[in-house]
Amino acid sequence: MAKRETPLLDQLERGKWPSFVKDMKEAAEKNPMAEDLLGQLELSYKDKIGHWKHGGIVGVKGYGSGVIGRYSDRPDLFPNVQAFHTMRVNHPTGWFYKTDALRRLCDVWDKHGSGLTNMHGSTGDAILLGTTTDHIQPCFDDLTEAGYDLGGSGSALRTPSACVGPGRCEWACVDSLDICYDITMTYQDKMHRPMFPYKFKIKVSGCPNDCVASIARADFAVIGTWKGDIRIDQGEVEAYAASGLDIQKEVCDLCPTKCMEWDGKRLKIDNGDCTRCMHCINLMSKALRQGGERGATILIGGKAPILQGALLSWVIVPFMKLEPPYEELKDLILRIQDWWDEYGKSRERLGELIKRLGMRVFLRAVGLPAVPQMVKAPRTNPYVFFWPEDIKKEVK
Amino acid sequence: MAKRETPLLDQLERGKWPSFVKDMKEAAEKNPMAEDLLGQLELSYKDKIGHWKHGGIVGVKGYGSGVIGRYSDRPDLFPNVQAFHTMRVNHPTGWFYKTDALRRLCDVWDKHGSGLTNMHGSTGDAILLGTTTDHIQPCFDDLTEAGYDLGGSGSALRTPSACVGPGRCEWACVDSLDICYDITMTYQDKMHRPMFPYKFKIKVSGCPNDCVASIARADFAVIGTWKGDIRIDQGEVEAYAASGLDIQKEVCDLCPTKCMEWDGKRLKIDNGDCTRCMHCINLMSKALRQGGERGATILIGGKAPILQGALLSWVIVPFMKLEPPYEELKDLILRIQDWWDEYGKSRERLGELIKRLGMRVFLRAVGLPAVPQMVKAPRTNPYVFFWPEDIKKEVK
Amino acid sequence: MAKTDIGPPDYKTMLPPVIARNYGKWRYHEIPQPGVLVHTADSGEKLYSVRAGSPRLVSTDHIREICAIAEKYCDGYLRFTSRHNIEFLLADKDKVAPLLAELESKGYPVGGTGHAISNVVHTQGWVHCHTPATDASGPVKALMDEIYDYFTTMKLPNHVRIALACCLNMCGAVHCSDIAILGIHRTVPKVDNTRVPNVCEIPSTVASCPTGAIRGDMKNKTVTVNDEKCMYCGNCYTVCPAMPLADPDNDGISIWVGGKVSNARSAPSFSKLAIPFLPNNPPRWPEVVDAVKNIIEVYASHARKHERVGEWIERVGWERFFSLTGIPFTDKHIDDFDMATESFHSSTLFKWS
Amino acid sequence: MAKTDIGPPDYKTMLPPVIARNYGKWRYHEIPQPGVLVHTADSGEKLYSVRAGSPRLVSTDHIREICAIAEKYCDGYLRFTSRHNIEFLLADKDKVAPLLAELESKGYPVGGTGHAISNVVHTQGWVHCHTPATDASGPVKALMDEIYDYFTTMKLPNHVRIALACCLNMCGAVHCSDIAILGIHRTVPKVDNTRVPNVCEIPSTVASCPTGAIRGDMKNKTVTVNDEKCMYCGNCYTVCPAMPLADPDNDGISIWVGGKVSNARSAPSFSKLAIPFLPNNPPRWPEVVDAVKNIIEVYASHARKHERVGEWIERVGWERFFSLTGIPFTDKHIDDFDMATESFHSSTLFKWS
Amino acid sequence: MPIIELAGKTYEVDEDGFLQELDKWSEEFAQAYASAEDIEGQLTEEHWKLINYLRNYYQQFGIAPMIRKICKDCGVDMKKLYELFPTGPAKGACKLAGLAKPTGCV
Amino acid sequence: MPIIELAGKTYEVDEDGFLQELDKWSEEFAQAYASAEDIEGQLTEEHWKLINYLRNYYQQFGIAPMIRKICKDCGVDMKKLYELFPTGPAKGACKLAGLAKPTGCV
Ligand code: SRM
Ligand code: SRM
Ligand code: SRM
Ligand code: SRM
Ligand code: SF4
Ligand code: SF4
Ligand code: SF4
Ligand code: SF4
Ligand code: SF4
Ligand code: SF4
Ligand code: SF4
Ligand code: SF4
Repeated sequence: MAKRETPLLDQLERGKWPSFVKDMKEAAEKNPMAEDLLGQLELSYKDKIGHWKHGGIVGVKGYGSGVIGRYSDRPDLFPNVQAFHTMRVNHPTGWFYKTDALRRLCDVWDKHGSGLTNMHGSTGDAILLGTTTDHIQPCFDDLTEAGYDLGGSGSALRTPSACVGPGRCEWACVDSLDICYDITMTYQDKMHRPMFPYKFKIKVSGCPNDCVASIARADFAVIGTWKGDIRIDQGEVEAYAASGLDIQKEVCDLCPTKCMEWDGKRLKIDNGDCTRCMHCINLMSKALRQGGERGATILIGGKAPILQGALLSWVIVPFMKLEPPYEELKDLILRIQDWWDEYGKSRERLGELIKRLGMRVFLRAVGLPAVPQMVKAPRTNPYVFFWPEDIKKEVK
Repeated sequence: MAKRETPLLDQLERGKWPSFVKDMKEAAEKNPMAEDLLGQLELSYKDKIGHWKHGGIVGVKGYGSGVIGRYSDRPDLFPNVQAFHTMRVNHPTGWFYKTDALRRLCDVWDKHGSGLTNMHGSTGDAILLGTTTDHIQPCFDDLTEAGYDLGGSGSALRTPSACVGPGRCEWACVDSLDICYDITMTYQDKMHRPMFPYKFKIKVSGCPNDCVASIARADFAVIGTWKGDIRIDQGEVEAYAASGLDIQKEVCDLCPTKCMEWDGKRLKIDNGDCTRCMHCINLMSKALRQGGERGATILIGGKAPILQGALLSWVIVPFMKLEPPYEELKDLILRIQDWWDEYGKSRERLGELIKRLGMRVFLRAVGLPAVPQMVKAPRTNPYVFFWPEDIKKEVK
Repeated sequence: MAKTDIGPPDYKTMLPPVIARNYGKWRYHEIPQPGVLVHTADSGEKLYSVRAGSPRLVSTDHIREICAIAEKYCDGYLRFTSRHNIEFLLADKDKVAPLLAELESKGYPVGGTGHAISNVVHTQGWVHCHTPATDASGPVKALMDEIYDYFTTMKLPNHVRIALACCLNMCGAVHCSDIAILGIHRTVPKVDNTRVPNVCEIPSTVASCPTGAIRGDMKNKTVTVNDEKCMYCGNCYTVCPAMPLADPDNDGISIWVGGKVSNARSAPSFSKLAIPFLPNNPPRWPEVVDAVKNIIEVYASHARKHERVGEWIERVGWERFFSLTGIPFTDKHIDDFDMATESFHSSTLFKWS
Repeated sequence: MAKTDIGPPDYKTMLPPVIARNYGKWRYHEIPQPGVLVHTADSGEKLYSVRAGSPRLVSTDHIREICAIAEKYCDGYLRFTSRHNIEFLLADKDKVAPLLAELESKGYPVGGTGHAISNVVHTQGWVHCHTPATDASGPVKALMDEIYDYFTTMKLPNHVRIALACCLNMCGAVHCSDIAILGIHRTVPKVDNTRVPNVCEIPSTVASCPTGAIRGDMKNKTVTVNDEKCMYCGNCYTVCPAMPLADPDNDGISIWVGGKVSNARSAPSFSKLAIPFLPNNPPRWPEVVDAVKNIIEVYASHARKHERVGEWIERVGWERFFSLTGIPFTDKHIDDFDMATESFHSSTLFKWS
Repeated sequence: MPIIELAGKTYEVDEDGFLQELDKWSEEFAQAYASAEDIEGQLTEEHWKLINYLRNYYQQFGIAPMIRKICKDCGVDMKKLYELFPTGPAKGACKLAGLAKPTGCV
Repeated sequence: MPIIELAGKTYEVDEDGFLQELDKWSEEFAQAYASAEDIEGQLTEEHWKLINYLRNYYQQFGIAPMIRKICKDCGVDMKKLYELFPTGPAKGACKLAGLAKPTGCV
């Protein structure tokens, strides 16, 4: 039984949605850190203000990242959360768990921390919420023993993540899980020992539905796509129609390129105009299959608003085949990171650097050709730079 | 017969389109300035470079604008265009002329200038191309005698212009000609005696077709529009259909809001969704008439790219009734110019100033309410300023 | 010394056998009922996924309970989704109904599939972060209680993705969500001149300000803030601890709408400002909950089938969005940052309401 | 001393009686043949407007010839259009045919109405300006000779508005034209350090540069240009005569497409870069003429009825525009100024070609 | 470049009569040059006030002030300005004050 | 704020052990503090090279250098860096060098 009075938080135990307060109280039963956390949170609810101090730099030996330091500004009231650091644990790709592995994680955390977690953080890590400075190294030692390692934080590669992809989804055009895992293993060093100008996020989605939100939340997004005609099983189309799907209205009329025709019996697609938006396929998964040549579109630059406004990642390679060992992909990542590392200012994300120096400089530096697929439309302003070789030297 | 050899320009006398070279030669027959202009232009064609010096400040007594000074950089070769200033003559609104008035203009120009003109300049003036410094004042005296006055130049109100509107067009929702003329007469002082941070252009179009390109080329654009339902003459619609217009495909399908329905007999419009784009009316001028309540949308800020990229004017008043003497309109113009004049930097157009200081500051200063019609969409970045009165003062 | 750089457990060791056998060979899927996905492989084998909601902030005991359920019905195989739901993975169809029954009895909401509202992606708030302008878990819980029904059914025009971030750093999917809840500060940071010299890098602090409101004061080794130019983003505080800006009286929440991530039909797009400010009213944030619910309901009753929130608004127009929801339009809705003029209406093509 | 501020002649004194009578009461119009507009008033009266092309740069004698024609057929009433064509205004239907005959015999092109190419809005060029990177009247004449037929017929999908400006100041409608021809410099200004101190305002010169390439050199009362940051816009030359940048070897023309001004169907929009550079090749600029003609013809054969150039391209996509026209896409097409990222493709929704 | 002679001294000016060596300016120059800008007789105190204002401003900021600023700071309105300098502030006043030829206003 | 005692002197530090009065830094401080950052025994020449580099850079530019710059300018690679300062450049090296606690890297 928790000893603290929490009249405000108690009100969040009511209601049908599972309550985090219930979880906090559960943990507080046996863990004094969790108990003080509950108390401090209640205070925040009363004061309408957070009670954590700024920042904190703590870590494990040999790593420069993976732990977020945190100290209470009311250690007088809540001594057990005076230090309350979180460990970011790299999740198994696709967030697949066998329960024994998951139980091992819980055991480590009950031993060293508050017993509270986020499953998962929004970058994808298993977040172990709150431990003391002393416990960080032993906790890490036990974690590796249990088969886990830390994820990224700071100016490092962040924990890459991927949609469930080929693990369960019929639309995966690339092996999102394997690519993500391969990259994670290849770049362990970049993840644990920050050396970039700022954070760098990689996410992999198997198709344009982008179930891991890579385009919005990754500096480097890999999104599966295809070439070749959408394969139509006309029988199944008719079956969908028979089952009540209004193919004209719900499918054809909503096709963004209006490249579909349905005469009540046969569906026709003008594949040259299709932009692979997935809509028709989403609606008729039994009847339509993506084209046969599979690969991915590579987009870069996505991020949240700080500093100059949010960016959505943009196309830099319309189509790349992706087969293990993914050399072309990893080569590109390296070239990009090298360039960014060389020219980026402190706390400047990749997208911001390209904005500052210009796509033309970036493309030349990493050796990618300019293609129309990179832009919604060509420039409207006439402020065009020419390369020295474009210019006639004066002969006179 | 022109005495100069102009082998390059001669090649532009060929072809079916009327040739400016023919006109230049015609003028050169009797006018030495025109002759030297021809010679200098031929030299430019040979050298691929202009031969005019930078700038020039000349003018008439009591005015600070209306004449563009120009000097040749080869007076040695072309002494008659050593000074070659143009006079910008304010055109009669709508570019309507009676020939006697036009002939008077020609006579003045033959007496004082090169005999060459632009009918008209792209701001709208009748451009009298090339005279000497000595002739400027006498030319002006003769012009006013003939009933003409100079237009704007420099950091002044520029010659306002208007589409033909009610003069000939069934779609004029406001009296573009009268508004333009009224403004021109009201603001003579602002046109002739520059006192703004930079140029200020006003253009008036009678309807959203915007035949005077106000939205792109005016700091202050008045574009006629309407409220109320589009009036349909179903009989005439059928007549259009009978005459071969594919109403479904050419009209309804191209309606941007898809608010039209045609069943082969009756046309229906959901006027609440109509954005008054004019497309259907353009195609069936006999059958469709705009709604009955007439007025204009006011948009501001349009300009060419220098300095920070081109701007299209944007909505600041969705609907304003416009009847003589146009007090509300003129009041708004004054409030806007005052604010711009107070805060604008040198060479900063109105649109650029608003960009720099923010629409919210502008709206408050000129006393306009914020309405959703002002934006394509609300902001995407979270960098919102609050007004002092929004904020709770600390009471503690 | 501990091993380092071992990386995460290999996901291949975590896959249920039915997945291992049919990896990359799925053929199609169906959603027989909310929260239940059935994926059929080329081989004809089927995988049943049962999705349950989670508060995300979970205790180890809660995780062990989940494990126990998974052991009972799924041979110990489960996963979490990219929106933090739990998915129980079953090969055996017969175990689906008993699993659902047990989940129901234990109070797990089952749903979040198809045209539903799935879990709210959210952040730390007062539970662990130093810059929040609001809490995260609290408003989410209060909201989900109220819109629970949209999680367990699939009756919306399309799915609605809701996210919450407790400050402008936007750790979450807030900038591209159908509906986003964003904590905001509204007062300028208070510079502690005695601490700045020892704990802050002046050049970094100056560079951190998006609007150039901060000037370095080299003489006193500190900085000054131009109040007029500050829009309380808090980025200076992120780099300089001596510039706190939390303010209980004026911190609160803004609501954003119409963003999306998928490429389905329309391109991914940013969320746009709907409501500039609502007060922090713990523990149940009634103003926020009501505002979000109102938007959902207006969307539910006006959008066409398959239209995401933003697609619906784009079709009917923002004028209509504001008139239908009754949300007042203010000068704060008009962009005045960087790319401002891009968002201005440069045409006469608008609706009266 | 002369009268001042008398303003322009009152347009009401210039209106033909049929207009004066039916002012503001027009009912509908028809275009019985290219170049002839018939407007019918509520009263039933009709106004015939016959539109003829003009080189715009006209001599007083040429104007007098136009006057003579107008006196012969139109009781001395005529007007010019916003695109510099001449419109003869007739009340008498019977005079239309003879007028057309006389215009034909005198070499006036009649047309520019409806789905045609009307006159090219253009500027001064080498005839009168100090900053041109090309001539104006010359390229226009060369082009119109070649596409003459599109002026006198109405066979395009919609009207095509072409404009030319001889430098980046864009005196004309270049930034919002279906097809725009724009003179560009390509080399950095050469600073004349001996003249700058006496003829230029240093602060204004520094402020004039969109990319911040200019620095004041207070000691020497002059400025320096960072070549790397200069994109030759010429704005510094506009404010500082001692920084000329015309360069016969490298000045030339760029081609832009897809802008529009009207609100018909789609919103007004800017022209976008199609061809970054073509050489100045007077007197007939063959490369420019060919390039524009190619774009017109690809448009003519691919666009749907009523689609403006930009509307067509938006529908089929820019990938398709480049593949159909055979124009190479380069890094110069990608915006790298101010709002650059707005134009980047932030979705997977593109076509392969 | 043309050379003009005023009160016994020669000055290099451009075609519009703007001084090309700004440091050659003197009060005599201004007075002697006034008639060319349609100012009859001696420059008055009011003229000098404006000329001095322009020179000071230019020396301090390196640019000519905007018209509105001139009017405000010198307490004159536009009408007065054109009365004093009939050819206008840009052409007349700046020329006599020995400022670089304005380019902001064409 | 905690106070720590090192080699007979007291220092105010924050919870992470970062010096709160930067001008109190001394070589003795660094040496005495090294063991807390998992450095055994005496600081070597290599340690000092890095510490001095960091201090100089901070004094000159007011910020800590980016890691890549440290490596380049000091001729060390990441491996070496972590060998010298096992708790990493941000936590270990900056702390011993008496820089303000880095915020760029969380
Ligand atoms: C834990 C987590 C939120 C959560 O509850 O899930 C989180 C928490 C913090 N984020 Fe974040 N971010 C988290 C995912 C994100 C995401 C989402 C994503 O990765 O998909 C974003 C938006 C995407 C992006 O990176 O742009 C995100 C954008 C930021 C930013 C803004 C960065 C920018 O360039 O705009 C900051 C500010 C900074 O870096 O200083 C930030 C900073 C922070 C800090 C470290 C606070 C700070 O200013 O130092 C927070 C620590 C909280 C704490 O005390 O535990 N966090 N942060 C997420 C990481 C968990 C994990 O590892 O799985
Ligand atoms: C004559 C004319 C071109 C023509 O052949 O038609 C013209 C000619 C000049 N324009 Fe213009 N502009 C002319 C209409 C325009 C337009 C179109 C319009 O008004 O509809 C524009 C684009 C719209 C706009 O204002 O943004 C235009 C945008 C410019 C600019 C760029 C202004 C900007 O803010 O971006 C400059 C540069 C400047 O102001 O220093 C400029 C500057 C000039 C100057 C004065 C050159 C200079 O840098 O000092 C040119 C003098 C040429 C000469 O020697 O005769 N001119 N100028 C047009 C005026 C004729 C008339 O009065 O009817
Ligand atoms: C499990 C999960 C992937 C994972 O690795 O964890 C997933 C799984 C599926 N998604 Fe997703 N999506 C998942 C997050 C996402 C996200 C990311 C997000 O929400 O942050 C998106 C982008 C959201 C956005 O656009 O803002 C996403 C956009 C889609 C779409 C596009 C829908 C649209 O019209 O925009 C589809 C297609 C559809 O639903 O028809 C889709 C379809 C699917 C399918 C049907 C794919 C398949 O055949 O297996 C899966 C079941 C969907 C369902 O719940 O009805 N999935 N899906 C994620 C479940 C999250 C959750 O717990 O609710
Ligand atoms: C005479 C003129 C107005 C004037 O005051 O001078 C005029 C007159 C008419 N315009 Fe226009 N427009 C005139 C310049 C414009 C401009 C401005 C420009 O080109 O710089 C525009 C905007 C161009 C743009 O969008 O880039 C313009 C966009 C329109 C439209 C919209 C067409 C569209 O689909 O985008 C219409 C409607 C139509 O043609 O059906 C229109 C329709 C008309 C009508 C039919 C209106 C009427 O009922 O009288 C007139 C005859 C059109 C014709 O030529 O077929 N007028 N019209 C201008 C003739 C210019 C010329 O010599 O060619
Ligand atoms: S992104 Fe595509 S492949 Fe991946 S889970 Fe979503 S729908 Fe399937
Ligand atoms: S994938 Fe999208 S664009 Fe392609 S046919 Fe289907 S709905 Fe149309
Ligand atoms: S803008 Fe409208 S009213 Fe004016 S001429 Fe064009 S179509 Fe007629
Ligand atoms: S004016 Fe435009 S939007 Fe309105 S009904 Fe006609 S075509 Fe549709
Ligand atoms: S959104 Fe802001 S307050 Fe919330 S966790 Fe992220 S950084 Fe912290
Ligand atoms: S809160 Fe943001 S806007 Fe205000 S001073 Fe700090 S960084 Fe600048
Ligand atoms: S576009 Fe440039 S060169 Fe041409 S007239 Fe205008 S300012 Fe002169
Ligand atoms: S030409 Fe343009 S970009 Fe180059 S220095 Fe001059 S103003 Fe700057």
